[in-house]
Amino acid sequence: MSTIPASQPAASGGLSIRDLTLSIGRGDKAKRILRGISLDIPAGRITGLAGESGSGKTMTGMTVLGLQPAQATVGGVIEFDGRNLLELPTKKLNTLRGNDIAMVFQDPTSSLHPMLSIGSQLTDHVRQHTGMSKREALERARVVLEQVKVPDPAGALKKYPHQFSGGQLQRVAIASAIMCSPSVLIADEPTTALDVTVQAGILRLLRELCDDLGLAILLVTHDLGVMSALADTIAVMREGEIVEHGDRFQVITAPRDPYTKALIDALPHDGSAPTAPGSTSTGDAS
Amino acid sequence: MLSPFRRVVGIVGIAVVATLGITACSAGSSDSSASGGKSVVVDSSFDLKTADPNREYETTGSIVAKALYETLLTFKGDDVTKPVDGLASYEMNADNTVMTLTMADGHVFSDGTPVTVDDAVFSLQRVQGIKGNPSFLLEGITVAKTSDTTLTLTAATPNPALPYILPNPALSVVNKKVVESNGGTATDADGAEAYLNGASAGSGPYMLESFDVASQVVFTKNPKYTGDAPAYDRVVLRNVQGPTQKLNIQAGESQVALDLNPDQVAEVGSSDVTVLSSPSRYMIFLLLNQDPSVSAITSNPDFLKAVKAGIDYNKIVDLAGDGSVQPGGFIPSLFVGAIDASDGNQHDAAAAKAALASSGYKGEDVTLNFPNDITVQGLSLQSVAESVQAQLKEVGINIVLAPAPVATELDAYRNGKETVGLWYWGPDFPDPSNYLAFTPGELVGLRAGWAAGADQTVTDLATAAKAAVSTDERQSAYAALQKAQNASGPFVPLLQPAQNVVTSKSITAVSLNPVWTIDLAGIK
Amino acid sequence: MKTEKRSAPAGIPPLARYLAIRLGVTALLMLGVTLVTFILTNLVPADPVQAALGEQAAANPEIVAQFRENAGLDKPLPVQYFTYLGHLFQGDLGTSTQTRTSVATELGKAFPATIELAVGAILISAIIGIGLGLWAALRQRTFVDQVIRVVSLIGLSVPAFWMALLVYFIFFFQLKLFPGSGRLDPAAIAPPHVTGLYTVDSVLAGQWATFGDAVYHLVLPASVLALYTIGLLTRFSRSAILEVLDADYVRGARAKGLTGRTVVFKYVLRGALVPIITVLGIAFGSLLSGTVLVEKVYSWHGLGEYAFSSATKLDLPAIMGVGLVVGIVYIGLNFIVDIAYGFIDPRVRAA
Amino acid sequence: MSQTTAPTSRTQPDVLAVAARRRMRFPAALRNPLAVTGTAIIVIWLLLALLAPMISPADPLAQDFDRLQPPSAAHWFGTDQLGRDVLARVLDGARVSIILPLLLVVSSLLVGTVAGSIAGYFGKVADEVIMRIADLVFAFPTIILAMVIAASLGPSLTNAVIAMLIVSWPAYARVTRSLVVVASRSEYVVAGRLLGNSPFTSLGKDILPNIIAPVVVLATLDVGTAILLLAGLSFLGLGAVPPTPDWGAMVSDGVQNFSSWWISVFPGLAILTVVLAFNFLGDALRDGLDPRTADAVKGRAL
Repeated sequence: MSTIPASQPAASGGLSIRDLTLSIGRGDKAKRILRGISLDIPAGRITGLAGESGSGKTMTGMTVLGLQPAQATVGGVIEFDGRNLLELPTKKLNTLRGNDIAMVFQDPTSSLHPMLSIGSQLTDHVRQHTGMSKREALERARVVLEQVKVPDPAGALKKYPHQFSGGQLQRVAIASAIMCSPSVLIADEPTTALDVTVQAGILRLLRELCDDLGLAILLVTHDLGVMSALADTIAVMREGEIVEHGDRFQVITAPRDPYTKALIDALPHDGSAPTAPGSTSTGDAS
Repeated sequence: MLSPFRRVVGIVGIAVVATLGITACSAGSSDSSASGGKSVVVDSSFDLKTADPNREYETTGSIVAKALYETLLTFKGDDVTKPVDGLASYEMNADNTVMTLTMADGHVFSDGTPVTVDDAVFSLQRVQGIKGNPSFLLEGITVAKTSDTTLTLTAATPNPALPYILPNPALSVVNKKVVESNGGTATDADGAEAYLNGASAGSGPYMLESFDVASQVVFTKNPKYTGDAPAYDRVVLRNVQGPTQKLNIQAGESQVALDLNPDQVAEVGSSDVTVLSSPSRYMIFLLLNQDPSVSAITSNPDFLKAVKAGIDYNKIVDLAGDGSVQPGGFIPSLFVGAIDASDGNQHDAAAAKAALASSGYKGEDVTLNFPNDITVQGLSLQSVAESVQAQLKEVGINIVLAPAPVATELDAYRNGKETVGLWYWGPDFPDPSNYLAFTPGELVGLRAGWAAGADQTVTDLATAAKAAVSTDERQSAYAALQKAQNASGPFVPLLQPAQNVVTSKSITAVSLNPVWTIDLAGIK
Repeated sequence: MKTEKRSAPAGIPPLARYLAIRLGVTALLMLGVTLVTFILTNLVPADPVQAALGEQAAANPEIVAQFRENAGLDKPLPVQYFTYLGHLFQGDLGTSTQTRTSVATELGKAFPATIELAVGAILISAIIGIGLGLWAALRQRTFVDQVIRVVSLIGLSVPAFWMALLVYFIFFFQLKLFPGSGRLDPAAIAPPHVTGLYTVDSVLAGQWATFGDAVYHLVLPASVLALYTIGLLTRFSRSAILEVLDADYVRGARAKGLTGRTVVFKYVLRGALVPIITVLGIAFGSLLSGTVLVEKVYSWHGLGEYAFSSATKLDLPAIMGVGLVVGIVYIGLNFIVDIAYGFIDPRVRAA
Repeated sequence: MSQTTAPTSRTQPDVLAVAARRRMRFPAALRNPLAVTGTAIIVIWLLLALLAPMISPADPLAQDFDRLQPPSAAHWFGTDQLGRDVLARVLDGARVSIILPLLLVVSSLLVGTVAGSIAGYFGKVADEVIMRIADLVFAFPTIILAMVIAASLGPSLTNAVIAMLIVSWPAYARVTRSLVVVASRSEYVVAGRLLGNSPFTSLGKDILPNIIAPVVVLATLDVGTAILLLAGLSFLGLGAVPPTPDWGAMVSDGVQNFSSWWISVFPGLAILTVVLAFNFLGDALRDGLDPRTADAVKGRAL
């Protein structure tokens, strides 16, 4: 079914996924989670990956960073900067994680360590990746926090996650992701856990980052409302396969796949996102 | 699970190993002993309460007092039949009521001041005045200074045992001036105990370096001591349980162990250590209450006979191991008046069963009370109790064991409430008159419900024994008394356990004595 | 389980209020402890006078009366209790009926010995227990995990007194790897008394040989004592760490490309620390009560042995003193654990 | 003091979600190899205890043999200081050393569960009184309190068990209380109350079935602790009265005769195997519990 070839070749700094398969378990009992995903995530664009929970969209995002479950078997190619990420040893992969490819998770209250200060969590990976001094890293963190519009950036560095609202915390998480100026950002349901009122702000921020920094963003969400507001291209997943892939306008207005059509028809017409019936496969770990 | 974590596990593993390594390293540096001079470690199972000589009346307390202080009279070596001069020499008047002591010249306290008659009078009066455990030793005796070198002890009634009492370390002479300046008096207001628990004020071979009732007492040589200097500059007396003592002496951690039982001694093997084995001064006995209101069964003479014949004494001696003996009567073999085992009770199952039949005993449970946290020379009373129970079962007597911590049980014992009791007696002084306590109406007799007049034969023999003067007379009088007690009395002497002192090969001599157990200064 | 403490009414600083409540509860509990101990020890159908006096002295009514008067035993029980409380408020724990020494002095000797042992044991169990728990968690459902599980369960199942004997026999007697009984080499002189902990005092005095000796003597009894708590901590830290390993923030940390070491030590262990500290506190408490059995075998004259001998010798003031000290330690322990939460977890600090 | 019961709740405050999720997968838990091993050992020991008089090689009380013989064909476990067969005593000792702690655990479970339910369900005064008493008991170290009680009541197995009961019920009371508090806030219980169920119906029908599994697991884990505690008291001479064979007391006999290792090694191994078996079983059962309630159990099973 994954018949859609990339409409544009992978721009430099972007990411290209080819025939990605992933299964858990061995032999006949193996559970096939991803059944040959191919997707381009070009720089300067937001690529949306939609689908209901269990469709494999989050797993796709995780696999890019090598965060799939230990017992999973992976096949295919994830090409970045001329290298296949799937074949990189962990040590090498670690130099890319957070540095060139960063990730923003669904719930900032659980994806940030509750007992570590923001300053510490924003700088530890920068210092490891770049060898910056602590002071330099903190200064960088202050600048980035300002960039993502966190009020009082200097003060925020000394605070702990529980002292922020959900929306602000997600901005902090995004700041953490872009600390090392990555070229690819994977945003896994970045607004799902937030109040509707602050969702728009986060989405706007992602858009700005994409445009200003030329980031390649993979936006993973079950929320087609969010998707339609933000993504440049949209891919729809179902049971481990991409069933629809195309320009945002085309997918929303003229879905070719009946499943996509059903999803779009289910969208409420007031524009707000429907409440999730259940969260994504990994989102309920809190 | 996750490859990056593999290394972390390695690190944790190394951390654990490193920690152990550090402890191992630091362990290696500990063999340097902190003190100069020769020192010796003596392991003992403590019953220590105080280092105040005039208050102590415990086995360990006597060992401590003996090392720190001197007494007016003393015994030479282990010979307790003849008191010899200590800080003084003595003369007794004809009717054994007035003893005159003349202070010997030249003895000095550890602070350099001479030992005077005032110190002696003060010390003896202090023993009386503070109303402590040893006060009874001088009960009914008036202590008076008669000149600058003499004092007299005047007894209301003839007291031939007095010369045998005076060597008791509880009657040690303390430095009056030092003790008084630290709150000491010869009354119950005395407050010098705390001081004496931290420092000694005596003229003995050693001085107190440190004192901890629970763990150890450390002695250092007294440079001012006027007698033969002890061979070791420093003695550490440690509180260690018997089984551990055995391991320690075998491993060379200690040089003298005082509380090994015969089984442990047998296990040590004589290749690494020297074993000194002799009958101890203790007598373990069974008492059967004669007070019918306590027990109708045990006060029955036939039942009493059945018990005496039902016990297999050899088996108990066997249990207690080499060196222990069956005392013929209540006086241990060390003292004048002791009788041979063949003159004591004999095992006779048939006689026991016959006596039991005529006693009317119908198999009721009879409670045997005993302290279960006491060992006598390393032998636990519990083993003896279990053995007695099994033997009496064979002749048809059902004994139920009722162990209790000694503190709890003492009350019932001393108030004469026990039906059958298993206890031991250590002599207060090495004279058979101490054992008159085992006669009707006396201290231990009352505990067995044996009231004054309950057994006129025994009472008469006791009076006769008390009056006997010459050694031969006393021997035969006490022998007769014990035989009578064995025949009709409530006490069944079971065992005189062995005293085993085990020393390492580096020790050439130890000086043992029934009164103070061991003279630490005599270790060579 | 109590979360009500999170909000304090306005006006009173929450910390002061918390401390006040805490102190009040502690005082009440201590009062309860003394009362319970007093009642219990007076239930004993025996006379402490008999336990304290020798054969002949106990037969002398004059001496007995004197003793009763000195120990205050001639007064009715309620009077005795309130007299005790009165002295207690002045910081006087009374005088042992056995040794006529102040109970505070005796506790001052016994308590540090036990604390030294228990701290040694808790250090050993923290290092090994948390290490094994971490190892097992990182190797979840592997053979290693199973082995560690069985090992930790064995640790939980070993009778301490029996193990103490066995270890003593093997490591001291047979292999001669470690010293035998006591806290120091018998020839060694105890370091000058500051804290009563030989390890600390020797360091303060700069006596390194004594320090080594003290540690050397500590190894066997502390290890035996630690077996149970190692089992406890292994089991507990494994599950606490497993829970944290699943947490989003650990995945987040790995997504940032942090090395395994940073992830484990900075993110995972810190996340698991609150439950682990809680268990450490409980484990320390269980160590304190476990010492009596080990102290007996190693001639380690600590609180356990003191408690045992006081209890069996009916030394009332001593038993009360032990009850108080131990009660205070338990409550203090909980307090320390709570404070530790504050240091570890900023959310608790704020509350 | 009570806030230490469920430590992880600090990081994971959604306790209310627990009630719905609490399921005990007993059958699955019992298929675990640890559980199988544990159960097998327990069954074997219980059989040995019951059959002891029949299979015992000798009378455990008879002092018929030579003293202190090492293990041999005639006496597999050797003989003790009084010439009794150690094997016979170990077998007979199982009756005291296993069965008594079992009874103890059942009784403290009953006392503790009832007290904890009352405290948790009715709250207020009942809660305060019961839990403060529990706190008081917790302020003492178990064995020291047991020691004082046993010393005051005099050594005997009955008194040792009474002492242990006094120190062990609060653990159950705490766990039960915390579970009842959570359960009684859950919707179905509230609904039941609104429908007019009496407090006791509500406790018995709606709440108890939901809390019974963790309490049973706690009890299983506690058997081991109880066996160790009784053995410890006996070791100190405050438990079994001689000549009753009891494992703790037998180890204590061995202390006096150190080189006759068989006197203490075999009863010690007996204690170890039984306690280990109960811990295997309890641990496997706990794995079958919902993690959150397992925490409550873990926190208290110390």
